[in-house]
Amino acid sequence: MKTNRKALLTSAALAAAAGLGAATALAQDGPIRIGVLEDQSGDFAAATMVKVHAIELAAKEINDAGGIAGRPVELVVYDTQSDNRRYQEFMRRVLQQDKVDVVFAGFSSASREAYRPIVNQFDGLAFYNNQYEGGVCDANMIVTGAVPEQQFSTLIPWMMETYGPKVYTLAADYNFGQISAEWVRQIVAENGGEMVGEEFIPLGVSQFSQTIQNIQATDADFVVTLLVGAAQASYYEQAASADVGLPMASSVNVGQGYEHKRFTPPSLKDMYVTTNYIEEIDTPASKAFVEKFRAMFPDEPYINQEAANSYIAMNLYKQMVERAGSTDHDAIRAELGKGDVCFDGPSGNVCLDPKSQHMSHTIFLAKVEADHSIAFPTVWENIAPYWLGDAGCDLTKNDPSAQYTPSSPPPAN
Amino acid sequence: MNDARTFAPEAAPRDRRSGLAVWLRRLEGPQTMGRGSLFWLAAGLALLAAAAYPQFSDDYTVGNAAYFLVWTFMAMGLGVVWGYGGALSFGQTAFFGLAGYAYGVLTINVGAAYGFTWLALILSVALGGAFALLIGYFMFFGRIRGVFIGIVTLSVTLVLETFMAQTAGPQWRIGEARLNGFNGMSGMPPLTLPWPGGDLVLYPGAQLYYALLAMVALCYLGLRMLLNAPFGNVLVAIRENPERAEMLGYDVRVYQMLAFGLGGALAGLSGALYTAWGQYITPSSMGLTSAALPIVWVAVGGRRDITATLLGTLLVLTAFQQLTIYGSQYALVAMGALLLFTVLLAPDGVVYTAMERLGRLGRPGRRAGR
Amino acid sequence: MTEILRVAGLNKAFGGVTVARDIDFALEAGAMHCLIGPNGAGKSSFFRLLLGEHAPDSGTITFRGEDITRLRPFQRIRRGMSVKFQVPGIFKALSVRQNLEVAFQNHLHGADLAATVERVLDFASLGDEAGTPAGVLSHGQQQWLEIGMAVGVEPQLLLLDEPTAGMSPDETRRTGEMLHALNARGITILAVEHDMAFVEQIAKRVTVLHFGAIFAEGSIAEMIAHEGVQRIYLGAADE
Amino acid sequence: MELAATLFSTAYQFGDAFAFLVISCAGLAVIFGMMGVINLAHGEFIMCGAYVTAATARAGLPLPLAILCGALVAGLVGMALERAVIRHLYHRPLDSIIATWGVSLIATQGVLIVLGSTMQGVGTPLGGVAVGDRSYSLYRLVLMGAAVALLAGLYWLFYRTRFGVVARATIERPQMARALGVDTRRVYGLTFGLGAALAGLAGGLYAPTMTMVPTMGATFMVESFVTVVVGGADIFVGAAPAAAILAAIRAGLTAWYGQLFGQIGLLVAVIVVIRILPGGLSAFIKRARR
Repeated sequence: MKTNRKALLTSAALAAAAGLGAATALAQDGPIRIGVLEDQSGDFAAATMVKVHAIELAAKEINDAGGIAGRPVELVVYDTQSDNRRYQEFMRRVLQQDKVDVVFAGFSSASREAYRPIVNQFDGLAFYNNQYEGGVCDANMIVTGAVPEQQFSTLIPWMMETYGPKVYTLAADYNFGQISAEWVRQIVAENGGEMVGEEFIPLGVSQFSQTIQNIQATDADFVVTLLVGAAQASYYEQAASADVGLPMASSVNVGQGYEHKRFTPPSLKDMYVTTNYIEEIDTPASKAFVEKFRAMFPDEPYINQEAANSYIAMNLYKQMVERAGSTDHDAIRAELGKGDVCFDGPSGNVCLDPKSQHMSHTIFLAKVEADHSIAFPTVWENIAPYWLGDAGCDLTKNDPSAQYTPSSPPPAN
Repeated sequence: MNDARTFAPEAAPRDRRSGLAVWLRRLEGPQTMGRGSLFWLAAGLALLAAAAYPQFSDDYTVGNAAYFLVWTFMAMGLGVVWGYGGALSFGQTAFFGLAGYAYGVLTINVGAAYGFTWLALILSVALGGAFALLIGYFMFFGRIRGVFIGIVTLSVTLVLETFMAQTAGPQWRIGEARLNGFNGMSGMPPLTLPWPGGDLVLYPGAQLYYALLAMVALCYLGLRMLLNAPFGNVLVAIRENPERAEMLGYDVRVYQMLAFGLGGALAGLSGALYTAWGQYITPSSMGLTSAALPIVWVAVGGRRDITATLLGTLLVLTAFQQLTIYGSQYALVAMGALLLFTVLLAPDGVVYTAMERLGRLGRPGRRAGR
Repeated sequence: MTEILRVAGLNKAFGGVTVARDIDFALEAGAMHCLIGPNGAGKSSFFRLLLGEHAPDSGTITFRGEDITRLRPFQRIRRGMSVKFQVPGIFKALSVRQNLEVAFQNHLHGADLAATVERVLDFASLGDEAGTPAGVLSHGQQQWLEIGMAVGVEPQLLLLDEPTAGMSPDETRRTGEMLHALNARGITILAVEHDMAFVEQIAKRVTVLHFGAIFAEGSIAEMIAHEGVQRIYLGAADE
Repeated sequence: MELAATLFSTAYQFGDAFAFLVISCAGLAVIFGMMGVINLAHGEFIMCGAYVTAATARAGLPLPLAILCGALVAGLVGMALERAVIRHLYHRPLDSIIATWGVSLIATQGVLIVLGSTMQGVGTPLGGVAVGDRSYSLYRLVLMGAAVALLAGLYWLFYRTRFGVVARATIERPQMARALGVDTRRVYGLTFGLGAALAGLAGGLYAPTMTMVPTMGATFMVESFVTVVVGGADIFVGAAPAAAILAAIRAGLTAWYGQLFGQIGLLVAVIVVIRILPGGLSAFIKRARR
């Protein structure tokens, strides 16, 4: 079955090769075209508008400094409306019609999985700049967002040490939530803790009275909240008004949807989040980034980790193209394979991992105070996305184009 | 006692024409717009233009056109159920999704060799149709009618969506195929034609376009014949006055159930083709927004006529995509405005009204004697 | 003569309202029979019970020797009943010809169907209107069209609910002639009617319903002379 | 003591689900039950009420007044919509579904464009109260009270006031009402406005407990529709018992099997009820009463 599919892919690639190959050769002297597919309307717009702005900022900086290897950067932007179908339509459009050299695309994991077969079919190159559940082992994808091992291997032990070993997980009932919960479970067990509860919430649920009681019925020391979307975010307000009073740990809040800015204090009090960037980070690089950003987009509500990732991704791409001397994907991946593609940006120094094509991060522990200001109790430098490589994904050797999870890891060979 | 066969012909000449001729005659008829050589000339030219156009276009545009064709089956199916049968289904996506997943599960497990993808397509469509028959039986034999049909069907599709969204875990697998929850199932092969000298893989592009174009044309003509056949007449009679139809001796429930099953099978065809097209299917394709879209296409195009439904769907799909490309944030606002505009100013549908204005094509019910 | 329809001990109540009370009723094949009674006497409900639109609380309905009490409406139609409602039950969006085709295609096909449609068009004086959407016919024409739809498929028993409601005197007279023609061809007719002149024109026997029960039965002359019948009609007129 | 705490907990969960269903469905029930219009923009009226409530509350208005403000604005918007669109569609119920869906699209995306993707909410007032070893949100107890008050208020409005009697008469026999000198258009307009205002009230009441985004109305939709459908056309006879039954189903399933089954159970309940009682609970109850 697997080989069969590969054969199909090859024949398709051959069919597409004529058109694409000619295009890249011709385009050698024109601008470098970058496709941007992000949700500027619909459910996810709150967190993703800023990604487009970050890419625009990076493009402007690159062009002001003379472009990539002397060629200007040109953005081809489409609004995907938080709709998976639009990703399918527009990924095809940017690769086939606009003939872009690289695509920056996707917020939700579903949208990524929707466009990934198309990127594979046309042998394109896509950057996914989102924090996600991890596990994508695909040579056509470069992931700059943080993954669970980076966020949970830091967060959970610290929380257990600080507050106690009893953990209650509250997760969105879909891939991200379930896989993240799996990671939490595993790390809690490794550190001698105890799961006192685990509850999954369907997307779109906004009423949490029963859940709040379930949590209170246990003697949890802290709650891991892996809730996603505007509806589920209503949990914090409801939990606060019911005086749950337990500290919360999360990989997804604050850094992405800036809930601490949107909700009335103190509903997020004592929430701890591991993130690779938020605008409150108090380093000179971060401050400079925020200043540049606000100069170009004065009304930007919040500069989140996805914005930083997108900005970093643009610069990583520039670096790889300049080193490779070409926008050819194999040449770019050859540079990536050397393992020294790094960038010192707003969130500190980050490097791409050749095996998984994911990115290392400086992980900041952000604590939300009672007035919703942010403190950083600790910082972990240079945390690698180790799991895929350890589990057997090695994109320098072969390309399974699959997504793995701890409970369904790559087949051992 | 007298012979009660009052009006029945005593010795009418038997109809000697072959079945095929009867069916071909039904390409024209009271339930469908368009008749006469002029109409068929126009239709033939349109088909010819559609067939020739890949020669003058690029791969992307042709692939995109193929993508639009994928959806027309679901729209035509809803046209039959809603426009002709009078039952507004809000849940065609349930059958769309079910067939889409079925195609995925079947082809991932069996593969694409020996043209199996086509068998998988047929099986998926049959499954979509069977499920629709079941739901139809449940509704129509349960005397559910009016807006409640919309609510039941919407509930069905939302249940499926909610359930599928949480099947992310590895325990949710059918054979080789992981359902993969909200992120969706991928990795199924596209439609593959066995071909001397190597299988022909129908990726979006000219080949898939031609395959779909042929399917759309066949399906369109087939529906025209069916709608002008006694089945179609009865369906319209039921829409107009179900009580009277029952009093003419028709089992209204059976007709409605069959129409619903047909609509479900066509939605399933779209679903399986969509999955094959993008090698991907998600629960969100059964969600509220997705469920509403076919209604929009059919309403804006015109539900009372299968030609208007087909053309309208293609028109709306194109317009919405262009709006999204060039209208950025304002696309959804424009779509909403388009809907309002249609309902208030052209309640029969934009294409339907335009066709009616065009006049020359003739309209149902205007023939004087035969 | 044989009995075509027998109703025995029929009862039906909606909540507190009894619409049929112990109705025993029989109809000879070939009869032309009228049901009369003041508004709310249960005439329409009785029809709906006969047709199976309502299920009776108790009692049986026998049609051509078969117990049809539990059959659904379309099954009764297929056994030879036919009905024309008070409100024209035609398909307004369809042409006159299509209305007839829909009415008959359950039984007839091809040339048989076409020939029958032509005959019925002729019978109902609608030959010139074959292509017209039924919704634009005059009221009387709509009634005739519906009678045509009801009789084209060889019914044994034709139920008519106020066939002349809203008709002009001339239309009423022609309707009466139409019914006599049908009856002469062997169709048993049971009609609900208000217009006593029309009842006199068509009916041999009359049954009077009152408060869901059979109040009196006999020839039209007997009924007109019947004191009780006069009383309930006058009483009804006072309302 | 332990028993009392458990009982309270169960009652609280039931009451919470009941309040949510009643409050979120009232506006839809008035519009659907009395006018036969399926209003897919119901969620957007809720959103409108919530936004106005949050804005006025943060501008310094006391919360109860702010909530009334939200209801009022939603009601006015509803009356305007009725005049511009709905009025033309009374005889075409299926078309009104499509039109209101168009309105909903315009409203959701329009708010996103004009006001941005998110808006700061107002915190939940009143805090918590401890019963046994668990604590509960006082505000949610207030919501339960509001739900009961809402039902009582609607009953009073429709059965004890002139407007209510005229409205019920108009909706049952429009021609007759017109012949008696009732301005039926005005009655329809007011009834629709009332439905919209009730939706706005729902938004205002729940604004302090939820995230404020343009799509927030969508989270109310399924629950409101389910309740209205199960209840049937008569909101007083139907909606309240429907909300009670569904609240029991939802609270029970959620407590025993988790949120997923709570959600799916609700949808399955609808399908089953429609199948067994096509007219909803109200038709069933009315028939049984006779």
